[in-house]
Amino acid sequence: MAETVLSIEHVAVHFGGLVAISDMNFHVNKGEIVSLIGPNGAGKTTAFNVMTGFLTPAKGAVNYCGADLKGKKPHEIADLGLIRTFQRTSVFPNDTVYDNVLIGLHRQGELKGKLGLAEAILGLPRARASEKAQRARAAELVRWIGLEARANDLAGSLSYGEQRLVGVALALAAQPKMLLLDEPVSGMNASETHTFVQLIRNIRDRGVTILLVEHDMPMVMSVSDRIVVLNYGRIIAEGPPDEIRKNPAVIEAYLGQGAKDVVKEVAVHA
Amino acid sequence: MKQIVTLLCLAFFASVPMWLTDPYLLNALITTGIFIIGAMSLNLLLGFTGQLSLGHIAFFGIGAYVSALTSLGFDVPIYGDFHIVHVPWPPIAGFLLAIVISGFCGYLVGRLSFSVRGAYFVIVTISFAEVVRLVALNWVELTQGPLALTNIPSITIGLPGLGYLVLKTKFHNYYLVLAVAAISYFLISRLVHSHYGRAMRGLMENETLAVAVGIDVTKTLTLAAVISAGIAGAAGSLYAHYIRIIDPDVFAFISTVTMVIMVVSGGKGSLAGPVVGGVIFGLLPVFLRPIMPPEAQWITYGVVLIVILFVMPRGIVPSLAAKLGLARAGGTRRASVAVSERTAEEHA
Amino acid sequence: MIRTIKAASATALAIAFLSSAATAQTIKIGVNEPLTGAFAASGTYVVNGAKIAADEINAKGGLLGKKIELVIEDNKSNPTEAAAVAEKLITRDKVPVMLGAWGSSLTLAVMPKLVEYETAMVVETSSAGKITTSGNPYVFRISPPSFVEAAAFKNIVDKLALKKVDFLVINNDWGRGTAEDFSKMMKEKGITIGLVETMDQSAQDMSAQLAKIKATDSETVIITAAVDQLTLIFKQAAALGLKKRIITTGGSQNPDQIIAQAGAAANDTMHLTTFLPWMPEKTPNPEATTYFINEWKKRGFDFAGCTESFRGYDGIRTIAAAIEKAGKAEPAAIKDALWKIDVKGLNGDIIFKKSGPTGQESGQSFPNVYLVEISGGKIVMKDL
Amino acid sequence: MDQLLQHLVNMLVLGGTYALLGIGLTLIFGIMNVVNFTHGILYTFGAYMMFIVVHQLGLNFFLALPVAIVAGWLLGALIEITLLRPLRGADIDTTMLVMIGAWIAMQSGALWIWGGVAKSIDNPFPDAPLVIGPVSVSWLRLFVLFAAALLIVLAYSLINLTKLGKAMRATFQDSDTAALMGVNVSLIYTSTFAIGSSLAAAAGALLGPVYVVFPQMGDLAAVKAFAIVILGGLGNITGAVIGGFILALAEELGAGYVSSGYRDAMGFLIIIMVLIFKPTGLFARAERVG
Repeated sequence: MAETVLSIEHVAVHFGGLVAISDMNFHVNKGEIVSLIGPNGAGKTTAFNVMTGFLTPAKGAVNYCGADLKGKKPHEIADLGLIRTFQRTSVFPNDTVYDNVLIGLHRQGELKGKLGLAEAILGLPRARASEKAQRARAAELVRWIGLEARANDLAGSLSYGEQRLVGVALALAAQPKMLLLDEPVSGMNASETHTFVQLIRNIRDRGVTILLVEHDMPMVMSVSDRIVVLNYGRIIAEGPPDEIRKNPAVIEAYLGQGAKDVVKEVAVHA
Repeated sequence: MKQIVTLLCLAFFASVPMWLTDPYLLNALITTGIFIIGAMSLNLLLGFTGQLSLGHIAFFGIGAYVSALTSLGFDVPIYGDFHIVHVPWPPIAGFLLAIVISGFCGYLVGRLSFSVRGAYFVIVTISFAEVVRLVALNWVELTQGPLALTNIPSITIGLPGLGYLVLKTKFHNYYLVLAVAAISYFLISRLVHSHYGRAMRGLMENETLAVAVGIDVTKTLTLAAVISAGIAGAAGSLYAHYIRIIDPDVFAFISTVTMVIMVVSGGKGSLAGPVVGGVIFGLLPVFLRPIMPPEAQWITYGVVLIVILFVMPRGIVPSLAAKLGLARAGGTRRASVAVSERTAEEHA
Repeated sequence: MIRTIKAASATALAIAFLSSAATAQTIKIGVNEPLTGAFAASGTYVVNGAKIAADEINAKGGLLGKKIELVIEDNKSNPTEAAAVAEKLITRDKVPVMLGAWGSSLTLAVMPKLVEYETAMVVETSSAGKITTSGNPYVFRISPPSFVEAAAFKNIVDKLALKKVDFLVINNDWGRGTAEDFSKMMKEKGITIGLVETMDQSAQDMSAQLAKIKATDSETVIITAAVDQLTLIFKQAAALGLKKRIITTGGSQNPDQIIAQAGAAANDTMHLTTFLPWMPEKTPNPEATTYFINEWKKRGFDFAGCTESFRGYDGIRTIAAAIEKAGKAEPAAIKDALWKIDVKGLNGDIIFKKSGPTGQESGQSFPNVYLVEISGGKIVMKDL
Repeated sequence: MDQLLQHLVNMLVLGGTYALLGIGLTLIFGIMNVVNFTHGILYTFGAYMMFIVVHQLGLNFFLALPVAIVAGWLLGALIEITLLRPLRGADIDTTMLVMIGAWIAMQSGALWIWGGVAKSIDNPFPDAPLVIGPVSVSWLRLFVLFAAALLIVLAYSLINLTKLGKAMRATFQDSDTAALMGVNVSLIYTSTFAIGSSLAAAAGALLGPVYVVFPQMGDLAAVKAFAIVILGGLGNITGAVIGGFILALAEELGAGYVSSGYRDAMGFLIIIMVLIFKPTGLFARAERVG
C-alpha cells in the first residue's frame, strides 16, 4: 500500500445552523493527483480551508505526513510543506510576477541562527549569497511556468489564466510536498488548460502530491489518478475517473445544474 | 541610478550648513529632520505592512522620556520606603536605551494589537498613545508630569584620544540628525528589500495568500513594529536632547498627524516619500509664517494637504515617478530581472 | 473666503515690507504667544494687552526718540514652535528682548534659546516654579508662581477658620504647583488636606470629580483653573448641589463672568486674584488701571479678558522701562537694566528680586495678591 | 452609596450625549469606511450655530436646535460632495488624510471667524437643579438627555424602517451588489455623511449650552466618539448607544474611585482590553470566515 500523505478523518464543519461538511473521510497518497469535485456549495473550498488551517473543524482531524494539524496556524501548516492556491485572489496584485515568486520564496531566505535579521540588514556575505540564490530561483520558476515575457509586469495586470499560473509558481516557490489547487484552470482557454495539465503532471513528477478542486470535467478526468465527489457536505463517491464517470450517484448529483452537459462531455472524453 | 540620486541628495543635505547661515532655518531643518525620522519609521508600518498606526507618537515620546530620564536620573518611590534610584548616565546611553525600550514597547503593542486590523488597529494605537500620555502626565514622581523635565543635557560623543564632543550647537545637531536619518533610511531600505520586506509586502497586499505560502503574520508584523518603534524612539531621543525640555505634550495627537501627513503626502511605501513629504510639510509653516496671519497659515496648511491628495492620491513620489515614466517605485529597478545575475546589493 | 485670505496675505506682505524698511527707526520687542491651538484665547488677550502698552508708549513719543514695534509671533501652543519662534525673533528680527510665552512648557522650551543668544525675556503668565529656580539668568518673571500666592494666602487662613480642604486643580504645572504649594502651607497651619482631584486642560465635564468632592467631610474646596473651566465648575457644582466654601486661585479667573454665568451659585465664593479691574481705585496704580481698562473697552474687547491681558500690558511697560534705563536697545544692556527698574504695574510694583542658584539667578517680581468675595451678586474686597 | 448614586445619574446624562456622538460616526465609519476626522468639527459647528441663532439672531432656544441640525446636515453634504465623492475608491488612508486636512482648515477657520474666547449660550431652564434624595441633576441636562434619546430613536427608525435606511444597510453589507440592484450609491453616501454630520451637529447644539463653545471643543468629543464606535462595533447603532453608556460609566467610576487624572484613560483602557479579547467590538456579529 502506498504511503498516505494527507488523511481527512470524520471532519465536520458548521456555520451557525448550516452544515457545510458532515463527516468527511478520505486520504491522498504520496505522488497521487486527486481531484475533489462536486456541485457549487458542496463544501470543496471549505474542505480546503480546514486542511490548511483557515477553518477549525467542529469535529474530526486532518493528518498530514503523520502529524495532526489540529490547532496549527495556516503559516505553520505551510511550513510543513502543505501549500494551497486560491480561487479568487491568487496573486499579490501590486507586485511584478517576479516579485510575486520572490515573496513565495521568502522562507528560503531565512538563515539559520539568530543573526538572520542583522545579516540581512547589514548585507553580510551569507545573506547576500542567500539573496542571490533566491533571485536565481525566482527567475528559474518564472521561466519554468512560461511567464518570462511578463516577469516585470504587475501581477494584477495579467489575464485571469496567467494569474492562475503565477499563483501556482508562488505556491511552488514555497517548496510544497503537497499542493492544494483551488480551481486552477478556471478562466483558462483550451490550449492554456492543456499546457496546464502538462504542468501539473510535471509538478507531480518532481515528487509533489496534488489535490485539486475543479469544475472543468474533461480536465479533471484527464489529469486525475483518483476523484472524490462531494455533495451537500458529504462524500458520495470515490474512485478512479472511469468509475466516477459511470457512477449514477454522481450523475444524479450534477442533475439540475447543467448535468446533461457534464454527462455529454464525460462521454466524449471516455 | 537610484543610488546615485540618493547619494546626491545626501550630499546636498550634508552641504546645507555650509551655505545656510540663518540659524532660524537651520533650527527648522533640525526639528523637521527629527520628525522626518519619525515619519520614515511610520512609513515602515504604514507603507510596507499596510498598518496605519495613529499612535506612533507614543514611541517617539517614550524615546524622549527614556533618554531624558536616563541622562537626568530619577528617584521614584514605588511602595513604602522602596525607591528606585537612578543616577544620571551619559546622554548617549540614553539615546541607545531609548531605541531599546521604544523597540520593546513596539514589541508589546505589536503582540497585543495585530490581532485586529483596519479601523480597529487605528483606534487601538490611538488609545495606546493616549494611555501613555496620561501616564506621563500623572506619574509625577517619575516624569514630573506637567511640570516638565528640564535642563536635559546635549548629547556627548566620546572621541577616542580626543576627549569629548558636546553636540550643543545647531551645526552639530544638524549633522547628528542627518546621520541618524541616513542610518535609518539605510536600515529601512535594506530591510524592505530583504526577504523580510517581501514578507511584509505580501501581507499588505493579500494576507490570506501570504499566510498560505508560509508567511508568519504575527512575527513579520511584530518585527516591523519593533524596528519602527525603535527608530521612532531614536527620533524622540534626538528631540529631547535638542529641545532640552519635554512635557506630556510630546505625545500630542497632532504630532502623529504631522507624521502621517508627511508619509501619505510624500507617498507611503516609497522610501523617499516621507523625506519629500517631510521637507514640504516641515518647512511649509516656516514659509507661511511671514505672509499671512496665524489662523490663515493653518487653513492653508490644511488646503495644501487636500490639494496634494486630490492631484496625487498616491503621494508625491509615486505620482511623479509615474508621470516621469519611471513606472512605479521599485518597478524600474528590476527592469531586467529575468537576467537574474543581479546581485543583492544592487537592490538595496 | 478665498478673497479674504488673499487680501489678508497681501496686507501682511505689505506690513512685512514696511516694517523691514522702518527697522532703523524703531525699537523692536519680540512677543512670543500662543495665537492658535489650545491657548489661543489667552495668548490673544495678552497680545492685545501688549498692543495697548505699545500704542500708549508710542503716543507719548516712544522710547529713546524711536517708536517701539512689537514683533508678534504665534507659537501655536506648542513647545517646539515656541523655541523656533524665539530663534526667529532673535536671529531674524534681531529683537533685543522678548515677552512670552504664556504657558510654562512654552516658556521652558524657550529658555535654552535665551542662554544661547544671551537675550532676556520677560515672562508674563507662566507659573511653574522651575522657570526661576533652574539657573537661567535671562528670565524675568512678573507673574506670581504659586508659592507666592500661597505665602500671601497664609496670612488669612486663620481668619477663614479652615479645617479640612479638598483641591480641584487643572492637570498642568499651574494646577499641580498650586496644589503642592498650598497643601504645604496649609499643613504647616494645621489644616487637614483631603482630596486632590485633577481635571484635564480640555475637560468640559467635571461632574465626576465634583460628585466625589461632594461626598467628603471637608468644608472648603480650593479650585485652580482658567475662567472658562471655572464657570463650568460653578454651574456643575450647583447642579450637583455641592454646598462647600469655594476659593479659587491663579488670578486668571474673572468674578464678573462667574457672576454673569453662574448666577446665584457664585455667591459666597472667594477668589485669590492679582488684579482688580472692577475696582481700579483699589489697585496700586489707579491711573494706569483706569487708562488700561478704558482702552480695553474702547477697542471692543471682552471685559472678561482683562485679568489675562493686563499681564501683556505690564510686560511691555516693564520692557520699555528697562530699555529706557539701559539707554540703548541692546540685549546685554537691557538685561542688566531689568535688574534696576521699578515700574508701577497694574498689580503692584515690578521690582525683580534674585531667585535660583547663586551666580545665575533669574529675576522674580512679587505682585500683590488680593482676596475678593462675591456677595449678593457683587464683588467685595477681603482684607489680607 | 450616595456618591455612587450620583455617579450613576451623571453616567446616564453623560452617556446619552456620548451615544448621540457615537451613532453619527458609526454610520459614516461603517457604511463609507471613512475615518471621519471632521466629526468633531461638525460638533463644534453645531454649537456655534446654536450660539449664532440664540445670541446673534436672538431667536428662541428651541427653534435654534433644528436650525443647527439642518445646518450640520448641509455642511456634511457639502463636505461629502466636494471632498469625498471625487475620492471614491481611494485608500482609507487617503480619505482619512483629506478629512484631517479639512479638520485642520475648518478648525482654524472657526478660530478666525469666532476667535478663541469661549462663548456660553443662555438656556431657558431654571438654575436650581432637580433634587431627588441624595441625587441632583440640572434641568438642562435632563432636557439634553431627553432630546438625545429622541434623536437616537429617530435615527434608529430612519435606518431600520425607511427605504433610505434599507438602501443604507444594503450599501453597508456590500456596496457593489447594492449598486447592481439599483441603489444610487453616491446618493446613499451623501445622505449617510449628511445624516451622520447632522447628528454630530445636534450633539454640539445640545451640549453647547451645557458647556462652553470654542474652536477646539470638538477634538476631545471626536476621540470619544471613535472610542464609542469601536466599542460598539462598526456600523452598529445599538452598539454605539450601549458603548456610549459604557464609556460614561467607566469615566465616572474611574474618576470617582480610581483617580481623576486617569479619568480619560478609562475609556482607552476599555478599548484596548475589548479589542484584545474581542477584536470586532463588543456587539459586532461574528463574521463567517472563509
